[in-house]
Amino acid sequence: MDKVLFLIFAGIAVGAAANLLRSRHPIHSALSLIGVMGALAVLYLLLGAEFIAAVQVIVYAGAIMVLFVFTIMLLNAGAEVPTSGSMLARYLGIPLLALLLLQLVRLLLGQYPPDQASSFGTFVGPTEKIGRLLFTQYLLPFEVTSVLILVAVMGAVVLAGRKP
Amino acid sequence: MASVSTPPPGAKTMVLNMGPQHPSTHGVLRLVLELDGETVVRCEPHIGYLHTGIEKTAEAKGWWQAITLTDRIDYLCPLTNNLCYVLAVEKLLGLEPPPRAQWLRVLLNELTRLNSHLVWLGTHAMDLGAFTVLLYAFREREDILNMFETVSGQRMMTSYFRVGGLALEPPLDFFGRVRKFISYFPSKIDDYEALLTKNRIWIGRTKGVGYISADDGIALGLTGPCLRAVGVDWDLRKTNPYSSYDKFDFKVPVRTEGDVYARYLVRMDEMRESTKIIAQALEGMPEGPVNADAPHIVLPERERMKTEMEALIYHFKIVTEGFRVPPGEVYQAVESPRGQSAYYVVSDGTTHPFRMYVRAPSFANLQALPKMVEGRLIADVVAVVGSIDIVLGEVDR
Amino acid sequence: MDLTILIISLAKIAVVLTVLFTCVAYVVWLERKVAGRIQNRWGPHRTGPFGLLQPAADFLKALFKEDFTPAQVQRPIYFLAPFLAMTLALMSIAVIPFGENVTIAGRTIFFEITDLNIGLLYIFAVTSLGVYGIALAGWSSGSKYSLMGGLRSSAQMISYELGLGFAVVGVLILSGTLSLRGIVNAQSGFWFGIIPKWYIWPQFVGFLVYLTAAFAETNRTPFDLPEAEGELVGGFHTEYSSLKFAMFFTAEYTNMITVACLATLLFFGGWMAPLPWAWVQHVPALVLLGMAALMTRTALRTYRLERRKSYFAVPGLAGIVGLIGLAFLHPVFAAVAAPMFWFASKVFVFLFLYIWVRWSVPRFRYDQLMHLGWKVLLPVAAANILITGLVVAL
Amino acid sequence: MIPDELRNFPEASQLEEQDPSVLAGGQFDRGELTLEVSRAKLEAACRWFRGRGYNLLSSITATDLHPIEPRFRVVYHLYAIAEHKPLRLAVRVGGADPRLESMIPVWPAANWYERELFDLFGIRFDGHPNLKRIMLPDDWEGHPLRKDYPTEGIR
Repeated sequence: MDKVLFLIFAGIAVGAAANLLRSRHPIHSALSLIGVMGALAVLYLLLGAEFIAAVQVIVYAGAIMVLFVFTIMLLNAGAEVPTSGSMLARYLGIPLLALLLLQLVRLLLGQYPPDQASSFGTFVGPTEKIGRLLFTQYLLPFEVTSVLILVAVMGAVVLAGRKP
Repeated sequence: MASVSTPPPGAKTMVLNMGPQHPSTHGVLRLVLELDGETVVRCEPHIGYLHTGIEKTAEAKGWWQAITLTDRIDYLCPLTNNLCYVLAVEKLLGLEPPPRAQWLRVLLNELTRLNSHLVWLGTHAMDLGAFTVLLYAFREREDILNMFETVSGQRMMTSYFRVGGLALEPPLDFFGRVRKFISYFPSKIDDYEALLTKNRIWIGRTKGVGYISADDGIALGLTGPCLRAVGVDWDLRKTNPYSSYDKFDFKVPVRTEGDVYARYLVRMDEMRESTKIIAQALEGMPEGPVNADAPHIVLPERERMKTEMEALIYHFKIVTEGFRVPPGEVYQAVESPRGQSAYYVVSDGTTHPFRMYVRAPSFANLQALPKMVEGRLIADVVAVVGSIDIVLGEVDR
Repeated sequence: MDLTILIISLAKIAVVLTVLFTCVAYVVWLERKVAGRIQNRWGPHRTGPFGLLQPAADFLKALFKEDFTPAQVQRPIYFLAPFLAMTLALMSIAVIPFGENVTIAGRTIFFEITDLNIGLLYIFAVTSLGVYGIALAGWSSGSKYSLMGGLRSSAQMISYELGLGFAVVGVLILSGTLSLRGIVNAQSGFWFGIIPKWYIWPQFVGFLVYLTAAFAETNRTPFDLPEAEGELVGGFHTEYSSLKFAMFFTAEYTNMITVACLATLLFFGGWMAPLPWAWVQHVPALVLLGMAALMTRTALRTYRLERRKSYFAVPGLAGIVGLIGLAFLHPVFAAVAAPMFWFASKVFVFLFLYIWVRWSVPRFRYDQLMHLGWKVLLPVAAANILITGLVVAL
Repeated sequence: MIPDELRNFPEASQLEEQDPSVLAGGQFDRGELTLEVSRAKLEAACRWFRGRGYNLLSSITATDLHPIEPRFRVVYHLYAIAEHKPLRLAVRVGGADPRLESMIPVWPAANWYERELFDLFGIRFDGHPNLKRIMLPDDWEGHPLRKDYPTEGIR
């Protein structure tokens, strides 16, 4: 059952990612990206990481991508016009991509040999554990990140508030 | 109409066509809004979708036939328009209707004012999302319309006033109905105010919105409650009294804020004052005929027409060819619920008006709309249009 | 995975969805009826007794209306949007528990589709996606009014999602779990033997923030700016007709039910009875029998006054209600159904509040809405979290 | 030149004293004061009355006296709000090329009234920023309130 679900949602994730690259319209691309994120969330769920799955949806799909879509709508961006592109990309693109994928597969296989399949349900999932880790072991990075975000927010406010 | 205004290329604004089919334009008003986000940069009203050529039509009608046209000008206060036209013709004729007719005219005009203000209140509140007020207001308006029906046989297009008096003596139970109505109506105004006046959202939506200064208001020809809301105490019923308004004791509500909320408060107070005027009119209603003693102008009663030769001849003459009005021009203004409603009537001595011009208060008030909404949000446009209280039939005529 | 579990799950989903759709239909009916009474008119009363068949009539009408697609729409997304809106609205019901789990004859009956240990997060995840249905509908309609409705709604939902999330953190701190069943179970018991230990008391501020944010999140008056008919004609659904419009409509009312359920679960002790005494268990029976009696009275009076042909419909209805009421007198049935009765009653109160507010107040302006969301609700909610945290820590 | 009966009205007599060529006539009829202004001095007269406190422009309209020339009689209805006093200014315009100065600089309210006159009478207003038809469609032919505009048949 898990395997079937995994295959289905992995397929959706890959398909959506391909569609993201293929689409000419920014809204379609954004929607495909949301699809990828949704599928990834399900994969997390299958791994037993409910919290990460939920956060994936809330933060990425629910907040960040909404802003993306919002911006695209606001700018009223139209479909992209395909350009002829460079010769380099046309003839070297796919071979190079294939090379990259091969390398990745080789690396992954080296890391996790096929006879040692990752098991479901052993992921650091429960909310409590994550909370505990965040506020004990990773307290400093956590706080530093929040300060960083605060600075970013203030910068955004200053930039947005500046009158032309 | 004019072509859709387009912003210069490269502009960061969007042109939004609000209307002529739009729930909040109160008819077929078209506003071309240039928006920067949700902020209105420019507002250009386009009117004329309801132009029916009433002024031209009137030139082909007899003096007394034109009364029915005046109903159609402002369909929310037909009796005010009836009165204004009839007063203009009477002024041309030098005719004074008997006191009972004048008092009845005042009474009916104030009822009309209530009728019009109730529609304004309901639609204005509905535009701002308070739907229930509309149904409350229309409940009371229904009673008023029923009273109009008892006197004139019509709910909206009353055509009840005649040159020299009224069409008929009102039926006997009419005064009882009015008395009953004004006994409970003030408490209904309290109900409306309970829903809106102190409501934080309502205040937030209306206070400080659509501001116009007194100087701008006068310069743009603003009249009526809109002008009184900017602090100009100018009500024709007080300053240039007509139809014995000078014999009534009432206050003219004036506020100085000049925003939508001030207009709202002025109209609410006006409703209370109108109720007082109606009560006084009922109280001191003079006895006597409702028509002037001018047999060549006023149609005789049916009974006399059937029994007296002379009356029959007058009746025949008035109905077939009408009556003649001495040459001249008059500009008769009355205080309609929306402002100064005025009729400019020119006679060349024949049985038809040579020229009838209608000074519609909504037409002038609408000119001030761009001034009130530019630089504000699109939601404020709705609030301001509602607060000006336009009637498109009157704007376009 | 066990096949029976799958079948049971599917069956449960089917049952819950059926009940949910019925509820949505009758919330619409309730809305019209209550609005009618508020505005001194009758509301629907022609179709069936008390207009109870009106939802069916509405559905048929929506079904047979012309499904008009304007020429300027962005096709696939225009069709996708209403489905998205409705599906996402329906999804959140999956983790809502309706009653206490009961064990009968060795088999435990779970009154929910699934008890997720992060139930609350799941609901927030799903509702945060709900904005796409509206935003995409507004964008793909190719109309300026729709676009503005869509934009407003995206901005509004992002803003109030935060307030909503912050508002419930206090509850989470108190209960220490994200599971909705866990949160309800943490609220059992009474203080001083009379005041129920519901989170409404310690979390009153949080509840107010939640309530306000929930109004905004479901686009209800006074926060119905995305569809503010006075300004934007119909907002995001201006260009939709027929069943596609009905889907948005269903989504809106489903969301209403969801947030009402959530408020009941988080702040009002879910299915717990409100009073500690033993006789409280008879209240459901009393209420239902009373309703049956009232209906019978109406039926008799209607028959006497009008001799209407439909006079047996109302007594029939009264009979059904009465029978359910009598069933409550049986202890086993009461044990199963009483929690559901309390849950449903609390949700009903919320829905009524929703409707009441909608027909009483005007609408906010866009900037006022943003002001309220960011400058009032968010700081208040944050302060509430801080204080709750401090109190719990001490 | 104004008739003697108008000498009692300060508006008329003072303006006459200042510039005798402004007023071409006038009357006091049925309690309404009408002052005829000469076509050339219209703007000066309007400015003068605006300065005298006639701050509300109630309306601008016209009458078509068709066969008679000058054909149009344009009337300005003014109010002095402080004194509650009405006043009518009238000016005659010929039919060959009916033109007047726009009074928008004096009373901004004149804007739509002048558009309406242009639309329905075909009187042009020099200096009007937006002299387009206001009631009728832009492609309408003719000016309906003229007396020679056909009232029946196919237009």
